[in-house]
Amino acid sequence: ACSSGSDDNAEGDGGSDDGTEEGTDEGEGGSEDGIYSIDDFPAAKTDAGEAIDGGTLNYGLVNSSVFEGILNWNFYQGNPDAHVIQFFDESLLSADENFTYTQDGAATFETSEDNRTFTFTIGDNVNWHDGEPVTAEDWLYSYEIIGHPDYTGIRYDASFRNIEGMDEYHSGDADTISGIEVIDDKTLEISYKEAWPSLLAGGIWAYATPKHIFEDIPIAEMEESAEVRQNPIGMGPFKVESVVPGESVTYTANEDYWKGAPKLDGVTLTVVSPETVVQALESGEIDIAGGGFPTDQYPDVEESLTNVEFLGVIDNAYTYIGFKLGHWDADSSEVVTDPDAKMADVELRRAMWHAVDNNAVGERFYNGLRWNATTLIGPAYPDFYNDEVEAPTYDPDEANRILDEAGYEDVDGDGIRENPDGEELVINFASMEGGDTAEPIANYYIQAWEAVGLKVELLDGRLHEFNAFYDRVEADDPDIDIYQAAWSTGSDVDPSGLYGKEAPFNYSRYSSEENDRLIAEGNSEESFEVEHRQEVYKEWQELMVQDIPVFPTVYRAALTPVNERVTGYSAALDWSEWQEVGVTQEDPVLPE
Amino acid sequence: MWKFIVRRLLITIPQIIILSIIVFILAQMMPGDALSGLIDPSIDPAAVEQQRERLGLNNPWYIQYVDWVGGILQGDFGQSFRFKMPVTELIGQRMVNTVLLSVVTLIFTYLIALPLGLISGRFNDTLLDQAITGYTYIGFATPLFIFSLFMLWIFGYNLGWFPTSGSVAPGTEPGTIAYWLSKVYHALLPGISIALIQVVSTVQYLRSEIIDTKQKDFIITARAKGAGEQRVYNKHIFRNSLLPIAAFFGWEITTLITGTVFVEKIFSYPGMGLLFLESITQRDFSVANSLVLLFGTAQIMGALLSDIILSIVDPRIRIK
Amino acid sequence: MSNELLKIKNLSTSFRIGDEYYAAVDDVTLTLNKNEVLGIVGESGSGKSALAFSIMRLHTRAKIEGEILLNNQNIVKMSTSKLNKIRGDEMAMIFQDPLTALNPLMPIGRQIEENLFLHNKKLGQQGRKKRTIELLNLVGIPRPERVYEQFPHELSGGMRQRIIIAIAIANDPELLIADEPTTALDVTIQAQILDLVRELKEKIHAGIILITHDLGVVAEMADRVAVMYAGQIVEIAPVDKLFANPLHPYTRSLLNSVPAEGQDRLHVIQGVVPTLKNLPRTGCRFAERIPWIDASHHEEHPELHEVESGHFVRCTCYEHFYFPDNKEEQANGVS
Amino acid sequence: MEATDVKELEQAKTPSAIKVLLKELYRDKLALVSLIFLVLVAAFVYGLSIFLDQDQIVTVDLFAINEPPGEDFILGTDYGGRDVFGQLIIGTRNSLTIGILVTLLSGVFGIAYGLISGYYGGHVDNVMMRILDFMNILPFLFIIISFVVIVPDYNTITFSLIMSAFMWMGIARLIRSKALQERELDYAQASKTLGTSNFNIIFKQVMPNIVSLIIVTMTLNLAANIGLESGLSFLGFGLPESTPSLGTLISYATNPQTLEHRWWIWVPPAVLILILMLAVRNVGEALKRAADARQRRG
Amino acid sequence: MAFLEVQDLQVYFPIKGGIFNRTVDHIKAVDGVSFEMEQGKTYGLVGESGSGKSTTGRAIIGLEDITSGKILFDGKDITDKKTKNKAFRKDVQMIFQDPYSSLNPRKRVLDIVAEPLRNFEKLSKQEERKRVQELLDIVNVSPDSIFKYPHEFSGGQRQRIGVARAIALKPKLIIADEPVSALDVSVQAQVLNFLKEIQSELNLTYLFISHDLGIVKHMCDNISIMYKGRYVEQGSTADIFENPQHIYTKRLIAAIPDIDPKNREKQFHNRQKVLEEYTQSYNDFFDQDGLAFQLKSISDTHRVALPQKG
Ligand SMILES: Nc1ncnc2c1ncn2[C@@H]1O[C@H](COP(=O)(O)OP(=O)(O)OP(=O)(O)O)[C@@H](O)[C@H]1O
Ligand SMILES: Nc1ncnc2c1ncn2[C@@H]1O[C@H](COP(=O)(O)OP(=O)(O)OP(=O)(O)O)[C@@H](O)[C@H]1O
Ligand SMILES: [Mg+2]
Ligand SMILES: [Mg+2]
Repeated sequence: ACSSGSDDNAEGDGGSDDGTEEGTDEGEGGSEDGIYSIDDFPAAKTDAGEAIDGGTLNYGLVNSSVFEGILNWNFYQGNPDAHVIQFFDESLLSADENFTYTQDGAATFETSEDNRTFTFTIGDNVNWHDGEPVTAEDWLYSYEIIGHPDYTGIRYDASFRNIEGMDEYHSGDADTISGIEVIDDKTLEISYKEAWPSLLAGGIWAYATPKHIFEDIPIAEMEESAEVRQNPIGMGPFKVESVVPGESVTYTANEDYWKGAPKLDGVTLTVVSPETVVQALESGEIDIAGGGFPTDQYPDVEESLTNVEFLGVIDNAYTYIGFKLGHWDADSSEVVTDPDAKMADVELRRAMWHAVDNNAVGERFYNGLRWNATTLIGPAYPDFYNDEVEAPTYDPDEANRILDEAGYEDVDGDGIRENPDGEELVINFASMEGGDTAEPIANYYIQAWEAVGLKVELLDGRLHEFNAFYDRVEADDPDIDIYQAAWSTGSDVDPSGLYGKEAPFNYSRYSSEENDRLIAEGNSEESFEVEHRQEVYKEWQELMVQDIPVFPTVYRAALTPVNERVTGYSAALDWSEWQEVGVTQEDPVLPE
Repeated sequence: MWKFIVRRLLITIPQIIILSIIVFILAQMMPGDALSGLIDPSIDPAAVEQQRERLGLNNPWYIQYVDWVGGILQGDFGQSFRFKMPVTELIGQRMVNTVLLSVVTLIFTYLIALPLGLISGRFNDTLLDQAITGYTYIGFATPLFIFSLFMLWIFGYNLGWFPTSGSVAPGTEPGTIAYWLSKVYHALLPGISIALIQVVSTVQYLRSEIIDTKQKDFIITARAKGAGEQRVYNKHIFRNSLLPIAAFFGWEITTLITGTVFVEKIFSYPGMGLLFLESITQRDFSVANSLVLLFGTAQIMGALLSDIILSIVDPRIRIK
Repeated sequence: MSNELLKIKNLSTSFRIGDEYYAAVDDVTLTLNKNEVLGIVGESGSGKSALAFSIMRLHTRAKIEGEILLNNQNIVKMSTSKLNKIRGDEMAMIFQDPLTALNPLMPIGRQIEENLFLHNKKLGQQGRKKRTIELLNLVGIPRPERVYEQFPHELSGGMRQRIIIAIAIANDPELLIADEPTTALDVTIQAQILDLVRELKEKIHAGIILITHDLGVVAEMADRVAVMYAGQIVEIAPVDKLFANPLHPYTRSLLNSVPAEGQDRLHVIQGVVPTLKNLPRTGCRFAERIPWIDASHHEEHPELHEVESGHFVRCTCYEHFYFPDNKEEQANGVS
Repeated sequence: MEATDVKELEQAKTPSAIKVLLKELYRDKLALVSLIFLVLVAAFVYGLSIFLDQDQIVTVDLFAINEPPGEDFILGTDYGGRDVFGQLIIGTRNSLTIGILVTLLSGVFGIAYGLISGYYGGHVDNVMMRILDFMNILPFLFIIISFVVIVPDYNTITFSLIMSAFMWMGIARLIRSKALQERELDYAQASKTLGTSNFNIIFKQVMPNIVSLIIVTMTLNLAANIGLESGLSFLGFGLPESTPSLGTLISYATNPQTLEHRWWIWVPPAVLILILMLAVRNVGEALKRAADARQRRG
Repeated sequence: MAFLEVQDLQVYFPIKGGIFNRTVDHIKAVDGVSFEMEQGKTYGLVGESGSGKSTTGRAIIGLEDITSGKILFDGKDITDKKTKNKAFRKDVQMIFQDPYSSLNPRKRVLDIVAEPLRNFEKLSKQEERKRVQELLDIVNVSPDSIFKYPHEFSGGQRQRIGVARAIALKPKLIIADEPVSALDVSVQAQVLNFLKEIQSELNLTYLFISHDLGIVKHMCDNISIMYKGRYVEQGSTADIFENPQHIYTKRLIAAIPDIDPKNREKQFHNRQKVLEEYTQSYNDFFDQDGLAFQLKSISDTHRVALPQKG
C-alpha cells in the first residue's frame, strides 16, 4: 500500500468533509467562453512583486466543518489537520513532482546495494521550535510510537511491517525495533525485509517526534495530550502560537528554521466553509483558500474576484465507474472474481464506457475543470501517466455496435436490450450523495446508457449517503452491479492498494494473473530502475483499458485562490516552501 | 416542593435510560461506523480494523451499551472516535458556545417579546397591534433557516457588521475580556436571528394572555377600587400575564435546542447542534449519543424548571 | 333634598351587537336615599347588572345616556380621574362571584390595602395594615393576621365574599352596590353574609343597592324594592307594600312561582325572557308572556303610575291581570 | 317520509362545526383570500402534476444547465439542466402532500390518543401520559435525523411516517386536556348513565364537541409541518432530489453562487413556502377566532 | 322489601402526595350512609356544598367508585360497577343540574333523546322517531323540534328534554341532582311542576338532591340532611320542618330567608338564637373530627344523629 504524509491525504471522494465536490453552477452555461482548461492556470505565484518585511498571512482552510485538532503527524486522521500541521512541522525528506524522495530535505539518505537498508543523516541546523536539535532518536521515536502495541492511530501499515524486527516490537515481544538503529545523534539506519520502490515514493515515515517532550506521556494518551492539541511543536517554518479548537490557529515565524527565517511574521489559519469562502476572499479576510476551493464556484467569481489570482494544479484523483465482478473472501483475505457476474462480459463494460460523454460532463458540470479521464494513473504523475493509451471514447454508435455484436439485443422490442440469453437486463447503479452535482451526474449516466438501450436503475431510486454507500459497496451487496466513486491516489503510483488481489479496496473485485504479475513487478527490486517501473505501469494501464474492471470518468483540477499581495506561494502538490512566502503590502488587496 | 423535585428527578431516570437505549440502537442501525469514513488507499485497512477492535466497535450492541453506560456512570462519556478526545471535553468546548448563543438568544427574545407583547395586548386591535400581529404571522410563516441565511447575507457579508463564521476571533487569548467580547460578538447575529423568529410565539402568547386577563373579573374589582388605567395594567394585568411567560422559560430551552441546529449550521458556529450534525454524518456515535442524551436531559430539566418557576411565581400551584 | 344620595334619571345603557346598539337598561329613573337599602329583583338578563355597572361606570364598551347623580355629581359625564377618585371611595361594589373577583396572584392584604392606598394617601404603610386587619375583623374573618398574608385560593367561597366586602367598605363608601352577593353561596353562609351587610349598614350608614333574584333575600333586607323586566323597572315600592300588594303581572307571577305552604302547583310564566336583541321595544314588554290578557288592556307607551304613595307600577294591564288556570286563587297570591 | 328525510339532511348540517367555521372564514376577508389562494395552489399543483412527467422533469439536460428564465423554461433550469418550474410544481405538490399527510397521520393518532387518555383518566391516563412525556423529551429533530439515515427506502410515505411519529404529541396533549374537561361535563356523564359504551361516548359524543378545536389545531399544524419538511430537506435530511420538494429547492441556496446569481432556483420556492405558510396560518387563525367565538356563545 | 337499599355507603377520594405520588390520605366524600327508599316516593337530600350529596347520588348510579358498603336495588346487589347490568341501567336514570352542559351541544334533540333507546332497544328509524316525539310530548316540548339543537331552547325546555331522555326507558328511580338550581325562579316552577306530574303518571321514585330547603319541602315526602359525608337527620318532611332535632338541621332551617318582610325581625332573632345554640352545643352534636354520630331512631320515620349519651 501507499503511505501518506504529505498534505495530500487520499480519501474517498464525497467524504463528508470534502468541499471540493460541492456544487457546480455557472452563469453562461453552454457558451464556449464558459469553459476553462487547467492549462490556463499557473501553479505558483511568484510574480507579485517584492515582499515586504514581515506581515501576516491569513490562510483560509476550506472545509465545511471544523478541524479535529489532532496536530501530530503520527496521530492525525483528517485532511484538515494535515493542513494545520504543515505550517509548523514537516517531513525530514523532501520529494519531487513524482513524489520521489530527493536529497534536498532536512535529512539526506543513502541506500544500500540491495536497496534494503537506508541510512539517513539529519542536517545539523535542524532544530525543534524550543531550540532542541532534531535527533535520530526523535526519528526513531516516531517508529516506536507507531509500532507500539498501545498506539491509537492508523498509520501502522505494510511499510512499517516491512521493517526488520517491527513485527516483534508490535506484538510486544521485543522492546526495541531491531531493524532501526541510531548510529549517532544525527544518523539513523533502517533495514527493510524487502526492497520496494514504493519506499522511495513516500513510503518512509519521515516525521520525527520531539522525544524530550513526549517521553513521559504514555503512548495511549498522547493523542489527547495538550502537546498534540494545544501547544504542539515541530521543526517547520512557523511556531504554533495559539489554537482555538476546531476553528483557527495562529502561528509566528520560526526564525531558527533550517531553510532560513520565513519572510512572514506569522500566519493565521481559519476554517472557512465552502459556502462563504468567496466572500472571505473578496473581503480580504483570507489571503489563500487552501484545502479545496470549490472549483464549481470559479466561473461565477472569476470576474468579480479581481484581487485574487487562481492557481491550479492537476489533482491526483479521478472519478470512476466500477463494475462488480466478484466478491471479497474474508477468510483468505483476497478477491474472488466471479465469471458469472452480471457485469462479467467485458464487451458490455466497454460499450458502457463508449456510451458516456465524460468531456461533456466535465464541461457542463465543471466548466472544463474536470475532463475526460483515460487511465487509472492520471496526469498528476507525469512520469507514469500513459497518455498513449487508447481508451474508449464517447461513441454511442460504437457502443451499439459492440452490444449488438455481443448479443445484447432488444428481443422484445421495448427499446431495452436483453442479455445474450434473451433475459431482461437491469443494471443496478449505486452512487453517492455529495454536493449538488452528484444527482444530475448519476442521472446523466443513466440516461446515456439508456440511449444505447441499457436499462440502468439507481439503487433504491436515490443517492446514498457516504457511509451507507461504502458499507454496501464494501460488503459486495448483490443489489449493486455498478457504482460511481472516486479515488485520491496519494503519493505512490503503485496501484496494488486499489487493484491488487489482496486489496480490500479493490471494490470491483477484479483479478487476473496479468494484473497480479504487473502489480508485483511494479514494486519489485527491478523497478528501482525508474524506466523499468514506468514500462510496467504503462503496461498495466493498457491492461486496465482492456479488461475494464472500472473505467475512469474524469480527472480534476484543484484551484487555489490567492490574494494578489501574496508572493512565493505554489499550489503544487509537492511544494513546501512556506519560508519563501511573503506579502507585498500590509493589507490584503481588495477588489476594484 | 423538594419532594416534588425529587420525584420528578426519579421519574427522569427511567426516561433517560430508555432514551439512551433508543439512541444507542438507532446509532447501531445506521450504516457504517466511525471508521468507515477512512476509505483511503494510504491507510492500511488492517490498521483500521485493529482500531475498530480496540474501540470495541465489533462487539455486539448490548456489550457496547453496557460499556458506554458503565462509563457514563463514572462520568466518562467515552472518547470521540473522530476527535480522539474525551467526549466530555469536546462537548464542554462546544457547550460554552451553545450556551452563550442560547443566552444571547434568550436575552434578545425577551427584550423583543416583552415590549411587543405588552403593547399589542394592551392596545389590541389598534394599528400598532395589527402591525405587531402581522409581524408574528410572518415570523411564524418564515422558516428559521431561510431567515438566518438572509440575515447572514445582509449583516454578515453585505454590510459586514458581524463576523460570518466561528465563535471567536482567531488569536484572542482565552480568558481575557477581549476573548469574551469577541465570543459574544460572534454569537450576536445568530442569536438575534433565532430571537427574531422565535420571539413570535412569546409575543402572541403574551398578547392573548393580556387580552384574556383584561376581561377577568378581578380587573373590574380593581377598577371599582378606583385604580387608574396605568395602575390596573401595571399591578394587575401585566403582572398576571407575565407569570406564564416566566414559566415559558424552561420550555424555551427545547425550542432553542432545535433552533441552534439550523443557525449553527448556517453561521458555521461551532456549537453542539453543528457537532451533532457532523457526528451523525461521520458516525461519531459516542459524541452523537452523548449529545442526544444531553439534549434529552436538557429538555427534561427545562420542563422541570418550568414547573418549578411556575410554582414559585404562582401561589395557586403548590407543589407538594 | 337632604336625604337623597343617588338619583338616576332616564338612564339607558346600550350594547353594540353587530352594527347596532341595543339598550339593556332602558330609560330607568330611580332614587336612593342615604341609609336605605334598595332591592332590585328580576329575571336573569333583565338588566340588573347592567344598571349596577352603569352606576359604577364599569362598562368598557357601552353607550350610557341619561344622568346618574351621586351627591349631585353626574357620573356619566365625569372625567376619568374624577371617577377614579369616587370609585372605591364614595361608591363601592360587591361582586357576585367571589371565585373570580379577587386577583389570584396577590395576597389578600395587598388587595384590600390597594383600595386604602388609592384613596387615603395619608395613611402610610403601617396605618394601612392596621386598617386592613381592622376591616378583616369587621367582616368576621378569624385570624386576620394570617389571612392578610394568604392568597384567594386558600380561602373558602364565604371567606372570599367577605374579603370582597372588606375591599368595598374599606373607605366607608356612601353608596354600596351589591350585585347578587350571595347567589354563589350556601344558605347558611348566605344568611351570615346578609346579616353582615345589615350590620355594616348600621355602622357605615351607606345607601345600598342590593341586586338579587331571590325574593326571600329582598324580603329580609330591602327597604324598597324595584322589579325589573326587560331593561325597565316595572314596579317599585316599599318592601312591605310590594309583598303585601304586588300589582304588576310580572311581580305577581314571580311571587307565585316560589314554592309556598300548601301550594301543590307552582305558577309558571309562559315563554322565555327575550334576548337583548329581541326585546320588544314598544308597548308593554311583558304582554307577550301573558297572552290571555286582552291587548287593549296594555298601554301604548307604558308609564310608571303611582298607585299609592311610593308604590309605582308600569302599564295599566295590572288592573286586568288574573292567573289563567286558577283564576279564583289569584287573590291569595301571597298573603 | 321522503320529505322529512330531505329535511333531516338539511337540518343535520345546520350548526355543524365546519359550516360555522366556513361562515366565519367568509367574514374574514384576509383568511378567505388565503383559503382561495391555497385551494387554487393545491388544485393547480395537483392538477398540473398529473400532466407533468416527474421523470422527465428531473431528466438531466447537459445543454441547458442553469438557464435563466426564458422562453424554453419559464423559471429557468438548475445545475442539472432540469426545469425549475416543473420542479416547483412537483416540489410544491410533494411538500403539500407531506405536510397534509403528516398532519393527518399525526392528527388522527394524536386525537385518538388524547381522547382515550383524557376520557378514561386515572391509571390509563397516567400510563399514557408518561409515554407521551417520554416522547416529548426525545429531541425529535435529532431522532428524526438519525431515523432518516437508517430508513433505506425513503419516499414521501416513509418520510411522512417518520415525521408523524414525532409530531402527534402536541395535539394529543391538547385533545387530552380538552377531553378531561369534556368528560366531566354532564352530557358525557349522562351518556354513561344511559348505558352508552365508552367507545361511543368518546368518538360519537365527545369528539364532535372538539371538532372545531381539532380543525384549528390541524390547520396550524399543517403550516408547521410544511415548514419542518423544508427545514429537514435544507439540513440534507429530506427527500432525495429525484423527489423534489420546496425544501430541497431552497436548499440549493446554500450554494452561495446559486444564492447570488441564480435567484430563479430558490427565490420562487422560498417565496412560495412563505406565502403558503402565511396563508395556512391565516386560515388557521381565523378558524381559531371563530372557534373561540363559538365558545363564548351562551 | 325496600326498593332501593343503601347500606353503610362510603366513597373516598384519594389525596395524592409524597415522593411517589402515592395516596396519602382520603377525602371522605360519603362516609357511612345508609337509607332505604320505597317506590313512588320522593326522597330529598339536603346539605351544604361539599357535604357529599352528589357523590351519594353518583355512587348509586355508578358514576363514582364505591369504597365500601352495599347497594341493593330490588333486592339485587349492585354495588360493584360490573353488577350494574343492563336492567339496572334501564331502571335508574339521572337528571343533571346544568341544563346547558347536560345536553350534548352537537347533537340534535332526536339524537339526544334517542340515545338510551339506541342503547337498549333496536328500533327502526320511524319507530324511534315516533317514540322520541311521544316523549317530547310528555315533557311539553313541541315534537316538531326533534331536529333542533339544544342551544335553540331555553333553560327550562332543555331541562325538560333532559327529563325526556331520562324517562325514555321507563325507569323506576330517577336521581335528580339539583335539577332546578341553575334556573330562574319562574322556570324552576315549570320544571318542578312537571317532575311532580310525571311522577304520579309513571310511578317514579325520586332521589331529589338540592340545597334549597324551600324546594325540597315542596317536593319531598322524606328528607335527609347531610353534613360532611354523613347523615345528621332523616325523616318525613313534617319531621324535619316541624320537629328538627339536630342542631345542624335547625340552623339550616333558620337560615332560609322568609318571604314575608313582616317576619324580618323575628326571623333575624330566631337565626341569632339558633346560631348561639349551635355554637354552644356544637361539641355535643359532633365528635372531635367535627363529624356527626350514628343515626338513632326517635320515631318510626324520624332518625337523628344524636350524641351517644342520648
Ligand atoms: N357587555 C355586553 N355586551 C352585550 N350585551 C350585554 C353585555 N352585558 C350584558 N349584556 C346583555 O344585556 C342584558 C342585561 O344583562 P345583565 O347582565 O344586566 O342582566 P342581569 O339582570 O344582571 O342578569 P343575571 O341575573 O343573569 O345577572 C342581557 O340580555 C345581556 O345579554
Ligand atoms: N372526583 C373527585 N375527586 C376528589 N374529590 C371529590 C371528587 N368529587 C367530589 N369530591 C369531593 O367530595 C366532597 C363531596 O362532594 P359532592 O360533590 O358530593 O358535594 P355536594 O354535596 O354535591 O356539593 P354541591 O352542593 O356543591 O354540589 C367534596 O369535598 C368534593 O370536593
Ligand atoms: Mg347580573
Ligand atoms: Mg353537588
